Amino acid sequence: MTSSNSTDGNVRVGVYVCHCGSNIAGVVNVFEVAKWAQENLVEQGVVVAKENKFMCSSLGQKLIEEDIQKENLDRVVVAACSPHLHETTFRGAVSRAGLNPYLCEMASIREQVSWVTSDQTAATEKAKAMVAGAVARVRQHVPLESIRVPINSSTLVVGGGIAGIQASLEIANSGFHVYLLEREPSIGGHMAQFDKTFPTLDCAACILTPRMSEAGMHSNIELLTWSEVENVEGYLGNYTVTVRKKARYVDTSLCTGCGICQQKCPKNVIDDQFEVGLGYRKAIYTPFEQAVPRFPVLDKDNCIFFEKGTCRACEKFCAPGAIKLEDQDEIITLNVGNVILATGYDMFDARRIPRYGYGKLANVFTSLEFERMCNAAGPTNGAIVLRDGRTPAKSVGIIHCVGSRDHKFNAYCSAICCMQSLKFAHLVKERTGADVYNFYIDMRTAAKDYDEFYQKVLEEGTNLIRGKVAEVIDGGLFDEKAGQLIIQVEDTLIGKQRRIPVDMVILAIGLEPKQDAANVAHQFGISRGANGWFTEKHPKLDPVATMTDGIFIAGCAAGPKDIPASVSQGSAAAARVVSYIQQKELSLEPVRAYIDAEQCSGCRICNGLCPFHAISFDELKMVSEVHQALCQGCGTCVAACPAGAVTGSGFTNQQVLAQIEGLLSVPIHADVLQAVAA
Amino acid sequence: MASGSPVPQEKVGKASPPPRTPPSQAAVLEFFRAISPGLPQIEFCIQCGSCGGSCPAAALLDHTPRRLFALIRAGEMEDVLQSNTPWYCVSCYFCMVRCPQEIHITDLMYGLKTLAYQRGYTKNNKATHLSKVFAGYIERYGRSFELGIAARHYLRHPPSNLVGTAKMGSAMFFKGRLHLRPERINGLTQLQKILERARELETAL
Amino acid sequence: MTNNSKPKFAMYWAAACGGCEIAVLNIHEKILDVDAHFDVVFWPVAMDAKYQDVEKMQDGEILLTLFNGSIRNDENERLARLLRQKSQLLVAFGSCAKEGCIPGLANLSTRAEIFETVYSSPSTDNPQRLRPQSEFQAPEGMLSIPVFNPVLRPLDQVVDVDFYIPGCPPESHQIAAVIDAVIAVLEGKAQLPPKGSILGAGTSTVCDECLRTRGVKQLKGFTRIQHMREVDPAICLLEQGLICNGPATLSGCGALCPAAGAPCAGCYGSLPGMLDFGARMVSSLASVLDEYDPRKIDITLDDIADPTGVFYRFSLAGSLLQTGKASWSED
Amino acid sequence: MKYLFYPGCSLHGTSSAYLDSLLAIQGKLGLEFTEVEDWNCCGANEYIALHRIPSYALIARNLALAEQQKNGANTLVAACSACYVNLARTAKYMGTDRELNTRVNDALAAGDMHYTPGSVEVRHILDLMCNKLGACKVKKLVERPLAGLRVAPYYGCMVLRPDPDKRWRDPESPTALEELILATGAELIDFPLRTHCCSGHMPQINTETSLDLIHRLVEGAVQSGADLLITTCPLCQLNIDGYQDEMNKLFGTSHKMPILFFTQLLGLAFGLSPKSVGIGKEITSAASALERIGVKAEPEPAAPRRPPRDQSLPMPHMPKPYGDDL
Amino acid sequence: MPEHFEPLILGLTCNWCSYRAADMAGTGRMKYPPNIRLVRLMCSGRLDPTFILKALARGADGVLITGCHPGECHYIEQNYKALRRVSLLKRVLQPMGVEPGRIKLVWASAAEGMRLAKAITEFVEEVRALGPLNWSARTQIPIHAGPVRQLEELPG
Repeated sequence: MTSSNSTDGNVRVGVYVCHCGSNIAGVVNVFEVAKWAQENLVEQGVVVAKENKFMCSSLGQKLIEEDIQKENLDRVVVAACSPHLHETTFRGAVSRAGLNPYLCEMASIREQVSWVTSDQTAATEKAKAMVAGAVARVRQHVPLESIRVPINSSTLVVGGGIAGIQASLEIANSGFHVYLLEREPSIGGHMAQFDKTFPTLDCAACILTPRMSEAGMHSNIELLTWSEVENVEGYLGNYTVTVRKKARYVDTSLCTGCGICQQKCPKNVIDDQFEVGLGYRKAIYTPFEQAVPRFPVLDKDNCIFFEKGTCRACEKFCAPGAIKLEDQDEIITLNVGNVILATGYDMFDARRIPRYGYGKLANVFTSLEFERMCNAAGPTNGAIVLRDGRTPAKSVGIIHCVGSRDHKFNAYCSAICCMQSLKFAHLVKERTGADVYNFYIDMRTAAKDYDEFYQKVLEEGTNLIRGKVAEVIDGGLFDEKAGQLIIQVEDTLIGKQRRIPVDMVILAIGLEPKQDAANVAHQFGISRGANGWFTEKHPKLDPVATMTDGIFIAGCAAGPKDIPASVSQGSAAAARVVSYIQQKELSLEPVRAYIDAEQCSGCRICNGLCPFHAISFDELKMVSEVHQALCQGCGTCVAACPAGAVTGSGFTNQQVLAQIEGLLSVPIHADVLQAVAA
Repeated sequence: MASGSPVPQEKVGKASPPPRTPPSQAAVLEFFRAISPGLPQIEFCIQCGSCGGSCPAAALLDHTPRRLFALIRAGEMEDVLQSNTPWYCVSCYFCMVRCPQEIHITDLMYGLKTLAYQRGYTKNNKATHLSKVFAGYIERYGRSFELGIAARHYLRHPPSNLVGTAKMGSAMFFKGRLHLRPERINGLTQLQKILERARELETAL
Repeated sequence: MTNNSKPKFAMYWAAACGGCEIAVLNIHEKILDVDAHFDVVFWPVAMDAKYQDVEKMQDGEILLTLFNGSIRNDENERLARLLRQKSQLLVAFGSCAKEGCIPGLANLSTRAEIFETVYSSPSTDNPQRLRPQSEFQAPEGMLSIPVFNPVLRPLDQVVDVDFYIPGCPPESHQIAAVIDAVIAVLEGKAQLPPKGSILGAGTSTVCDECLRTRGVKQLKGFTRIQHMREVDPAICLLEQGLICNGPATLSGCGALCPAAGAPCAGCYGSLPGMLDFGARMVSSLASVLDEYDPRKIDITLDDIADPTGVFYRFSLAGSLLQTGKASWSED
Repeated sequence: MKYLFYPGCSLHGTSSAYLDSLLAIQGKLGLEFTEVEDWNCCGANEYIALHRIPSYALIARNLALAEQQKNGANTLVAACSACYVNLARTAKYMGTDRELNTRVNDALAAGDMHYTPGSVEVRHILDLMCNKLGACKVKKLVERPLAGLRVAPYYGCMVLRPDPDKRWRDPESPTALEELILATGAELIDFPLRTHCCSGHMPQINTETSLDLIHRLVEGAVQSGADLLITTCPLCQLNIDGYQDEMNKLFGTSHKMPILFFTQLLGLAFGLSPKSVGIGKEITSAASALERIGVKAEPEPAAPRRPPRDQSLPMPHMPKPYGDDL
Repeated sequence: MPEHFEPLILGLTCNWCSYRAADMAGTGRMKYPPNIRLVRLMCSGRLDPTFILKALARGADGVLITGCHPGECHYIEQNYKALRRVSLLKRVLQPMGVEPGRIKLVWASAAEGMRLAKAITEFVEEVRALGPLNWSARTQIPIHAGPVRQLEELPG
């Protein structure tokens, strides 16, 4: 019993081998490969085999189109780069010539052969094998038609940071409805906490708050603050999202946002959220003056009334009687066509690096704490002082890469810390004239006007020491430098260990994925990379889309970014969504699974396997069925079906098995490789 | 300076070095895999200086560890083997646990010591002498012998404060913390056989 | 046997237990239809016949040959070739001929090992450790016995096969159905199915005919029937932790075993187009195993006794790899 | 529980107090140590400085002996930090580096010995007490709470680093000795330098540098208000104990900071006599410090309420490192 | 066994991670032995043991299966199915004489081109150490191999 019997023997295949300039031709003998295919794959149905300098060029594509006409080919194989780069290109060419685009197959002889193989002969042999595999596979291809689904025109944006706000405004301005969901009482995100923004040094609040209020008042934007996503169902164009609106204990329809309740509330609470533990707030509060919406929330855990049952100060003084102490969480359901996740980031917990003394040494601060300290509206009204709240710092050490670029914590570069640290250096200089030491591994100032800013900071006489700080020690222990902190570091540019006394240390802590990113990813059915950030559909060519149709990502949710980058991603995601909405109806990749009811025995083995709940069981017919729009095409059910009743179009058993046979049909030449080894 | 490694002190003032292509990195790495167990990861050094910053003996070093690695990769083995750095390593392992690239720095220091020693770069080097004396007792008795080691070592390299050291020694002795003669293990010949065979199996360095 | 115009029928028994022959006889009076429509020319079990008679026939003189049993020795092989040559339609009849069946499991051992077990086990009195020799010079002359091939082969690995009838043995009602179908063709009432088709079976798997209720599968672990206090008569055996090959096994038997409370052994083999029965079961069972920690997965899988035997009981010789140690050199 | 025990040269010599105290308390802790017969020196950091394969072979001989003699006890316990690291590193590398394993075993074969990687588990006595027994068990055994004694933990290096078998949550902020100190009822001194280096064999190579390092530690301990230090490492003890006079001379100080082995402290807490746990063998006498035992410590002053005009900023909230039952 | 043996390896990759890792290895010009030939699947969950058996039967000496790291699967958790299938398949194949070492499962994310290249290099060496599997030849051995004494000439 053999497998390759699905299509008739007389298919006509055209093989096209790309030089990619010298990228492929430099290592693989493309002429030999083409010739070999022409001669040896005849019984496989190969009628033409050609090589060309650049297959992806218009000329290369033309070549294919003409051959399809002339030689009336019904299958095409392009041996070139990775399909992830040019599959669409060549499918386009094929369909322009009137063939079904899915009758084209690529062999990645650049990424998988020429670029990774040193020996030419070995590379050429492997290239032949891959062509043989592709030909064998394409013989089994069948025309596929994509599936069409309608698109609901409203959109859910999760996360009210600058990226989320930007995305919402873009979509709203193009006339479509947006739900902007935020976990905190106000939108604004981390940017609202910052003081100045590099490199232009304009104050964060001044540029952010107008956007916030615009979003707050926009007729197409519905704000859902103090809310969290409970559950997500559906697929591109038709998502159903369940949202929990947490009890605010304030009736937003009555509240005027006058703030009297906050004045009168007797309970002082350390503000771990907005003031990152450096300042105080009341039990009923808006996180900051310009909060949007301006309605406060009541923090149940700290409220005297919820502790003791008495107080009600807020209630007494609230003129419109907006305080609603019996308020309850509310569950609402949204129907949206697309989702943009702009869920942002968490800051690295500096306590994980005890040798830097954060939490033990009073005058070690984190960058976010320092942002608040510098902020005129912050706990010190912008004064740069030691933990005691009055003594100004005379010398400040700023440590870069805290928790970043370190395999024990986060191996990646947090991208913003260099500029942020330089900004701090400038602010300290500007406001206190204190000595500033920046300890860096590499100075990364690669964006418009960033290096100019670096120059400026150099000019101000900041001490830049190239070296990763080893430890921060309390000078009082020895060295008679009581109260001072000693930064021990190797100054790698002079190759000596230095021990530098300072009054204040700022740790430029890195960015990390939200601690609940895993849940979010699971809820929305998207994946995360090794470091926990959401994965883009393509890191370069499709940075705001995800692998799941209709779910987009923007800002730091996909990795560390500065404000300009986050904003442009917000806009980009919005643009993608709007283009979907305007198409009203969308076609999905036809790589889907379907079940042959005749063969299905209803054993229900596949039923539990689908993470997208695309497989259902028909109790009457006693067979399982796949919901085409829900199916994402992973093929797990195909592989798992004991009866072989499930077919995964685009990756059928026949296709894969044929490709395996083809790949292995070209033997490996020991002598060739022996030569390589020698 | 193409390699980015600083010009070693003794070269200062001389004419600029003749053009020399650095050695194949692969070969260098292979070599260090050979002299250090596991994967030493030396190729991952980003020259951040966590090692030099953490080193308790930093003040004495002519090259900090990361600089040694740069020299190695630049093919300046002469400077590396003459360097005192490995010999001042007291195996505190701070550099190793703090290295953001998880390079086995301390292990590499051992490797460099053996290399320098076996290639005869360590004439009248205090640390080498101490190690040799120590090793001598192990090979002769199978155990170390503090009194003997101290005596022999100080004979060659008298301590800066002889009186103090002597006082401490006697105190130790009277508190029964120093034995007069070494302990010898029973399986001594066996141990010597093993060590002998091991020396044959030593990677040619 | 008088030479008449009726199409000729033959049946042969190669390496097999004989169950297939019994199954044919089990079709009761239908056997008369066979006689009515066919001239039975060669059927060692049922009638006296000589190999030479067959050799004398014209090529393709026999219309239909039901060949049961696998190719274990060179006699089986000779007859397979001979009957192929003389028959228009050669049918691999039963699991042995179709995919090796139980005898096929011998492919997991070398010939030497097999002989060791057969001729030198404690129960055998064979002090000189004699082994069968293909040829032996006796005073009376040269004696020869069939040579025991190193690897057992299903019929289609030796000769071209037209149709398959699965089962160990094929269910009698299915045999009857096939015979009716063939007769229909003879009478011009029907067309022959495409070459290589499987006859006498359903289109789905055993679960399709199994009456046990089943839910979404999430297997916690595996057990064996002899370790169970009781088997729930109504619920899917797989869900009770028993390894039932039903989900992957071609239907047609009427789910006899599961109905009787025994897990399906898989004698009907896999569906047309499925290359490897074992792979189907391995894939589906592993998929629904509710375990994520690699260590725990291993522990759970330890409970599957003789996985190879369980998943390839009938199909080893016909599987993708066909054989194991049998194909190795013996020393 | 039965354990194989590798004392190492120092416990037989310079730090016999460590051995005395360990043997004295093993019974109470329900540990039974059997010394590996005919063990040889691990070579400290000296042998490996000269030879590579031989030094691993040297160490591996002990592992091989342990494998032979283990009967039931699968764990080889070392008390000396250096010995521990050497044994653990070798065991680990022989497991992971096939090349090394073959060579070392080849060498062992010359003495008719063999070591199978993974056949014995190497642990440090501190790791055993804290991560296997647990400080709570220790606490139950305390008969003479050391209330009022201000004890600073000093780990030194090798018990924590490189931590080949990942025994500790974080080699830079350990809590093991802390838990034990709390268990004995003594007052725990937060000693920021507790994982710093005692200068190892530096006294023999560059006395000034080593005295500088020792000075930092002693000075630091004094500044943090400790009566005495406890440690897990013979060399640390020797350096801080033995070289303190010289250190004082060089820096014109007059510190008398005693340093004991943590096992000695436990012994005292278990009500054993100072002599039986080797107290008195130290050169910088611990006598005066130990006089404090039994003296009631004055009650902790309650944390002052935040005065109205205090501008000071709250400190970051820190999680409690050890369990409440200590 | 020929004195110089070059293993032929089939690699089954996941479209979202390991296949992209292979792309990355290429873009980064990370060299690895040409002994491996990759097949793209949408997910390691698509891994049908049949593919592995087919490869072994058609002359592959080893099969490398690669997927996203646990918890990173683009389809949430399908890579665990691959993990289970592979571990069960290994058990089934051992009695047939296929060493478990010939089938290897490696996790490699789209960002881990280097890791994948390393894994391939290692696996090629591991299989080289195991020697040829040569199954295609085994299954084609003459049916009639003659009397017992002639068996030594069989391949494998």
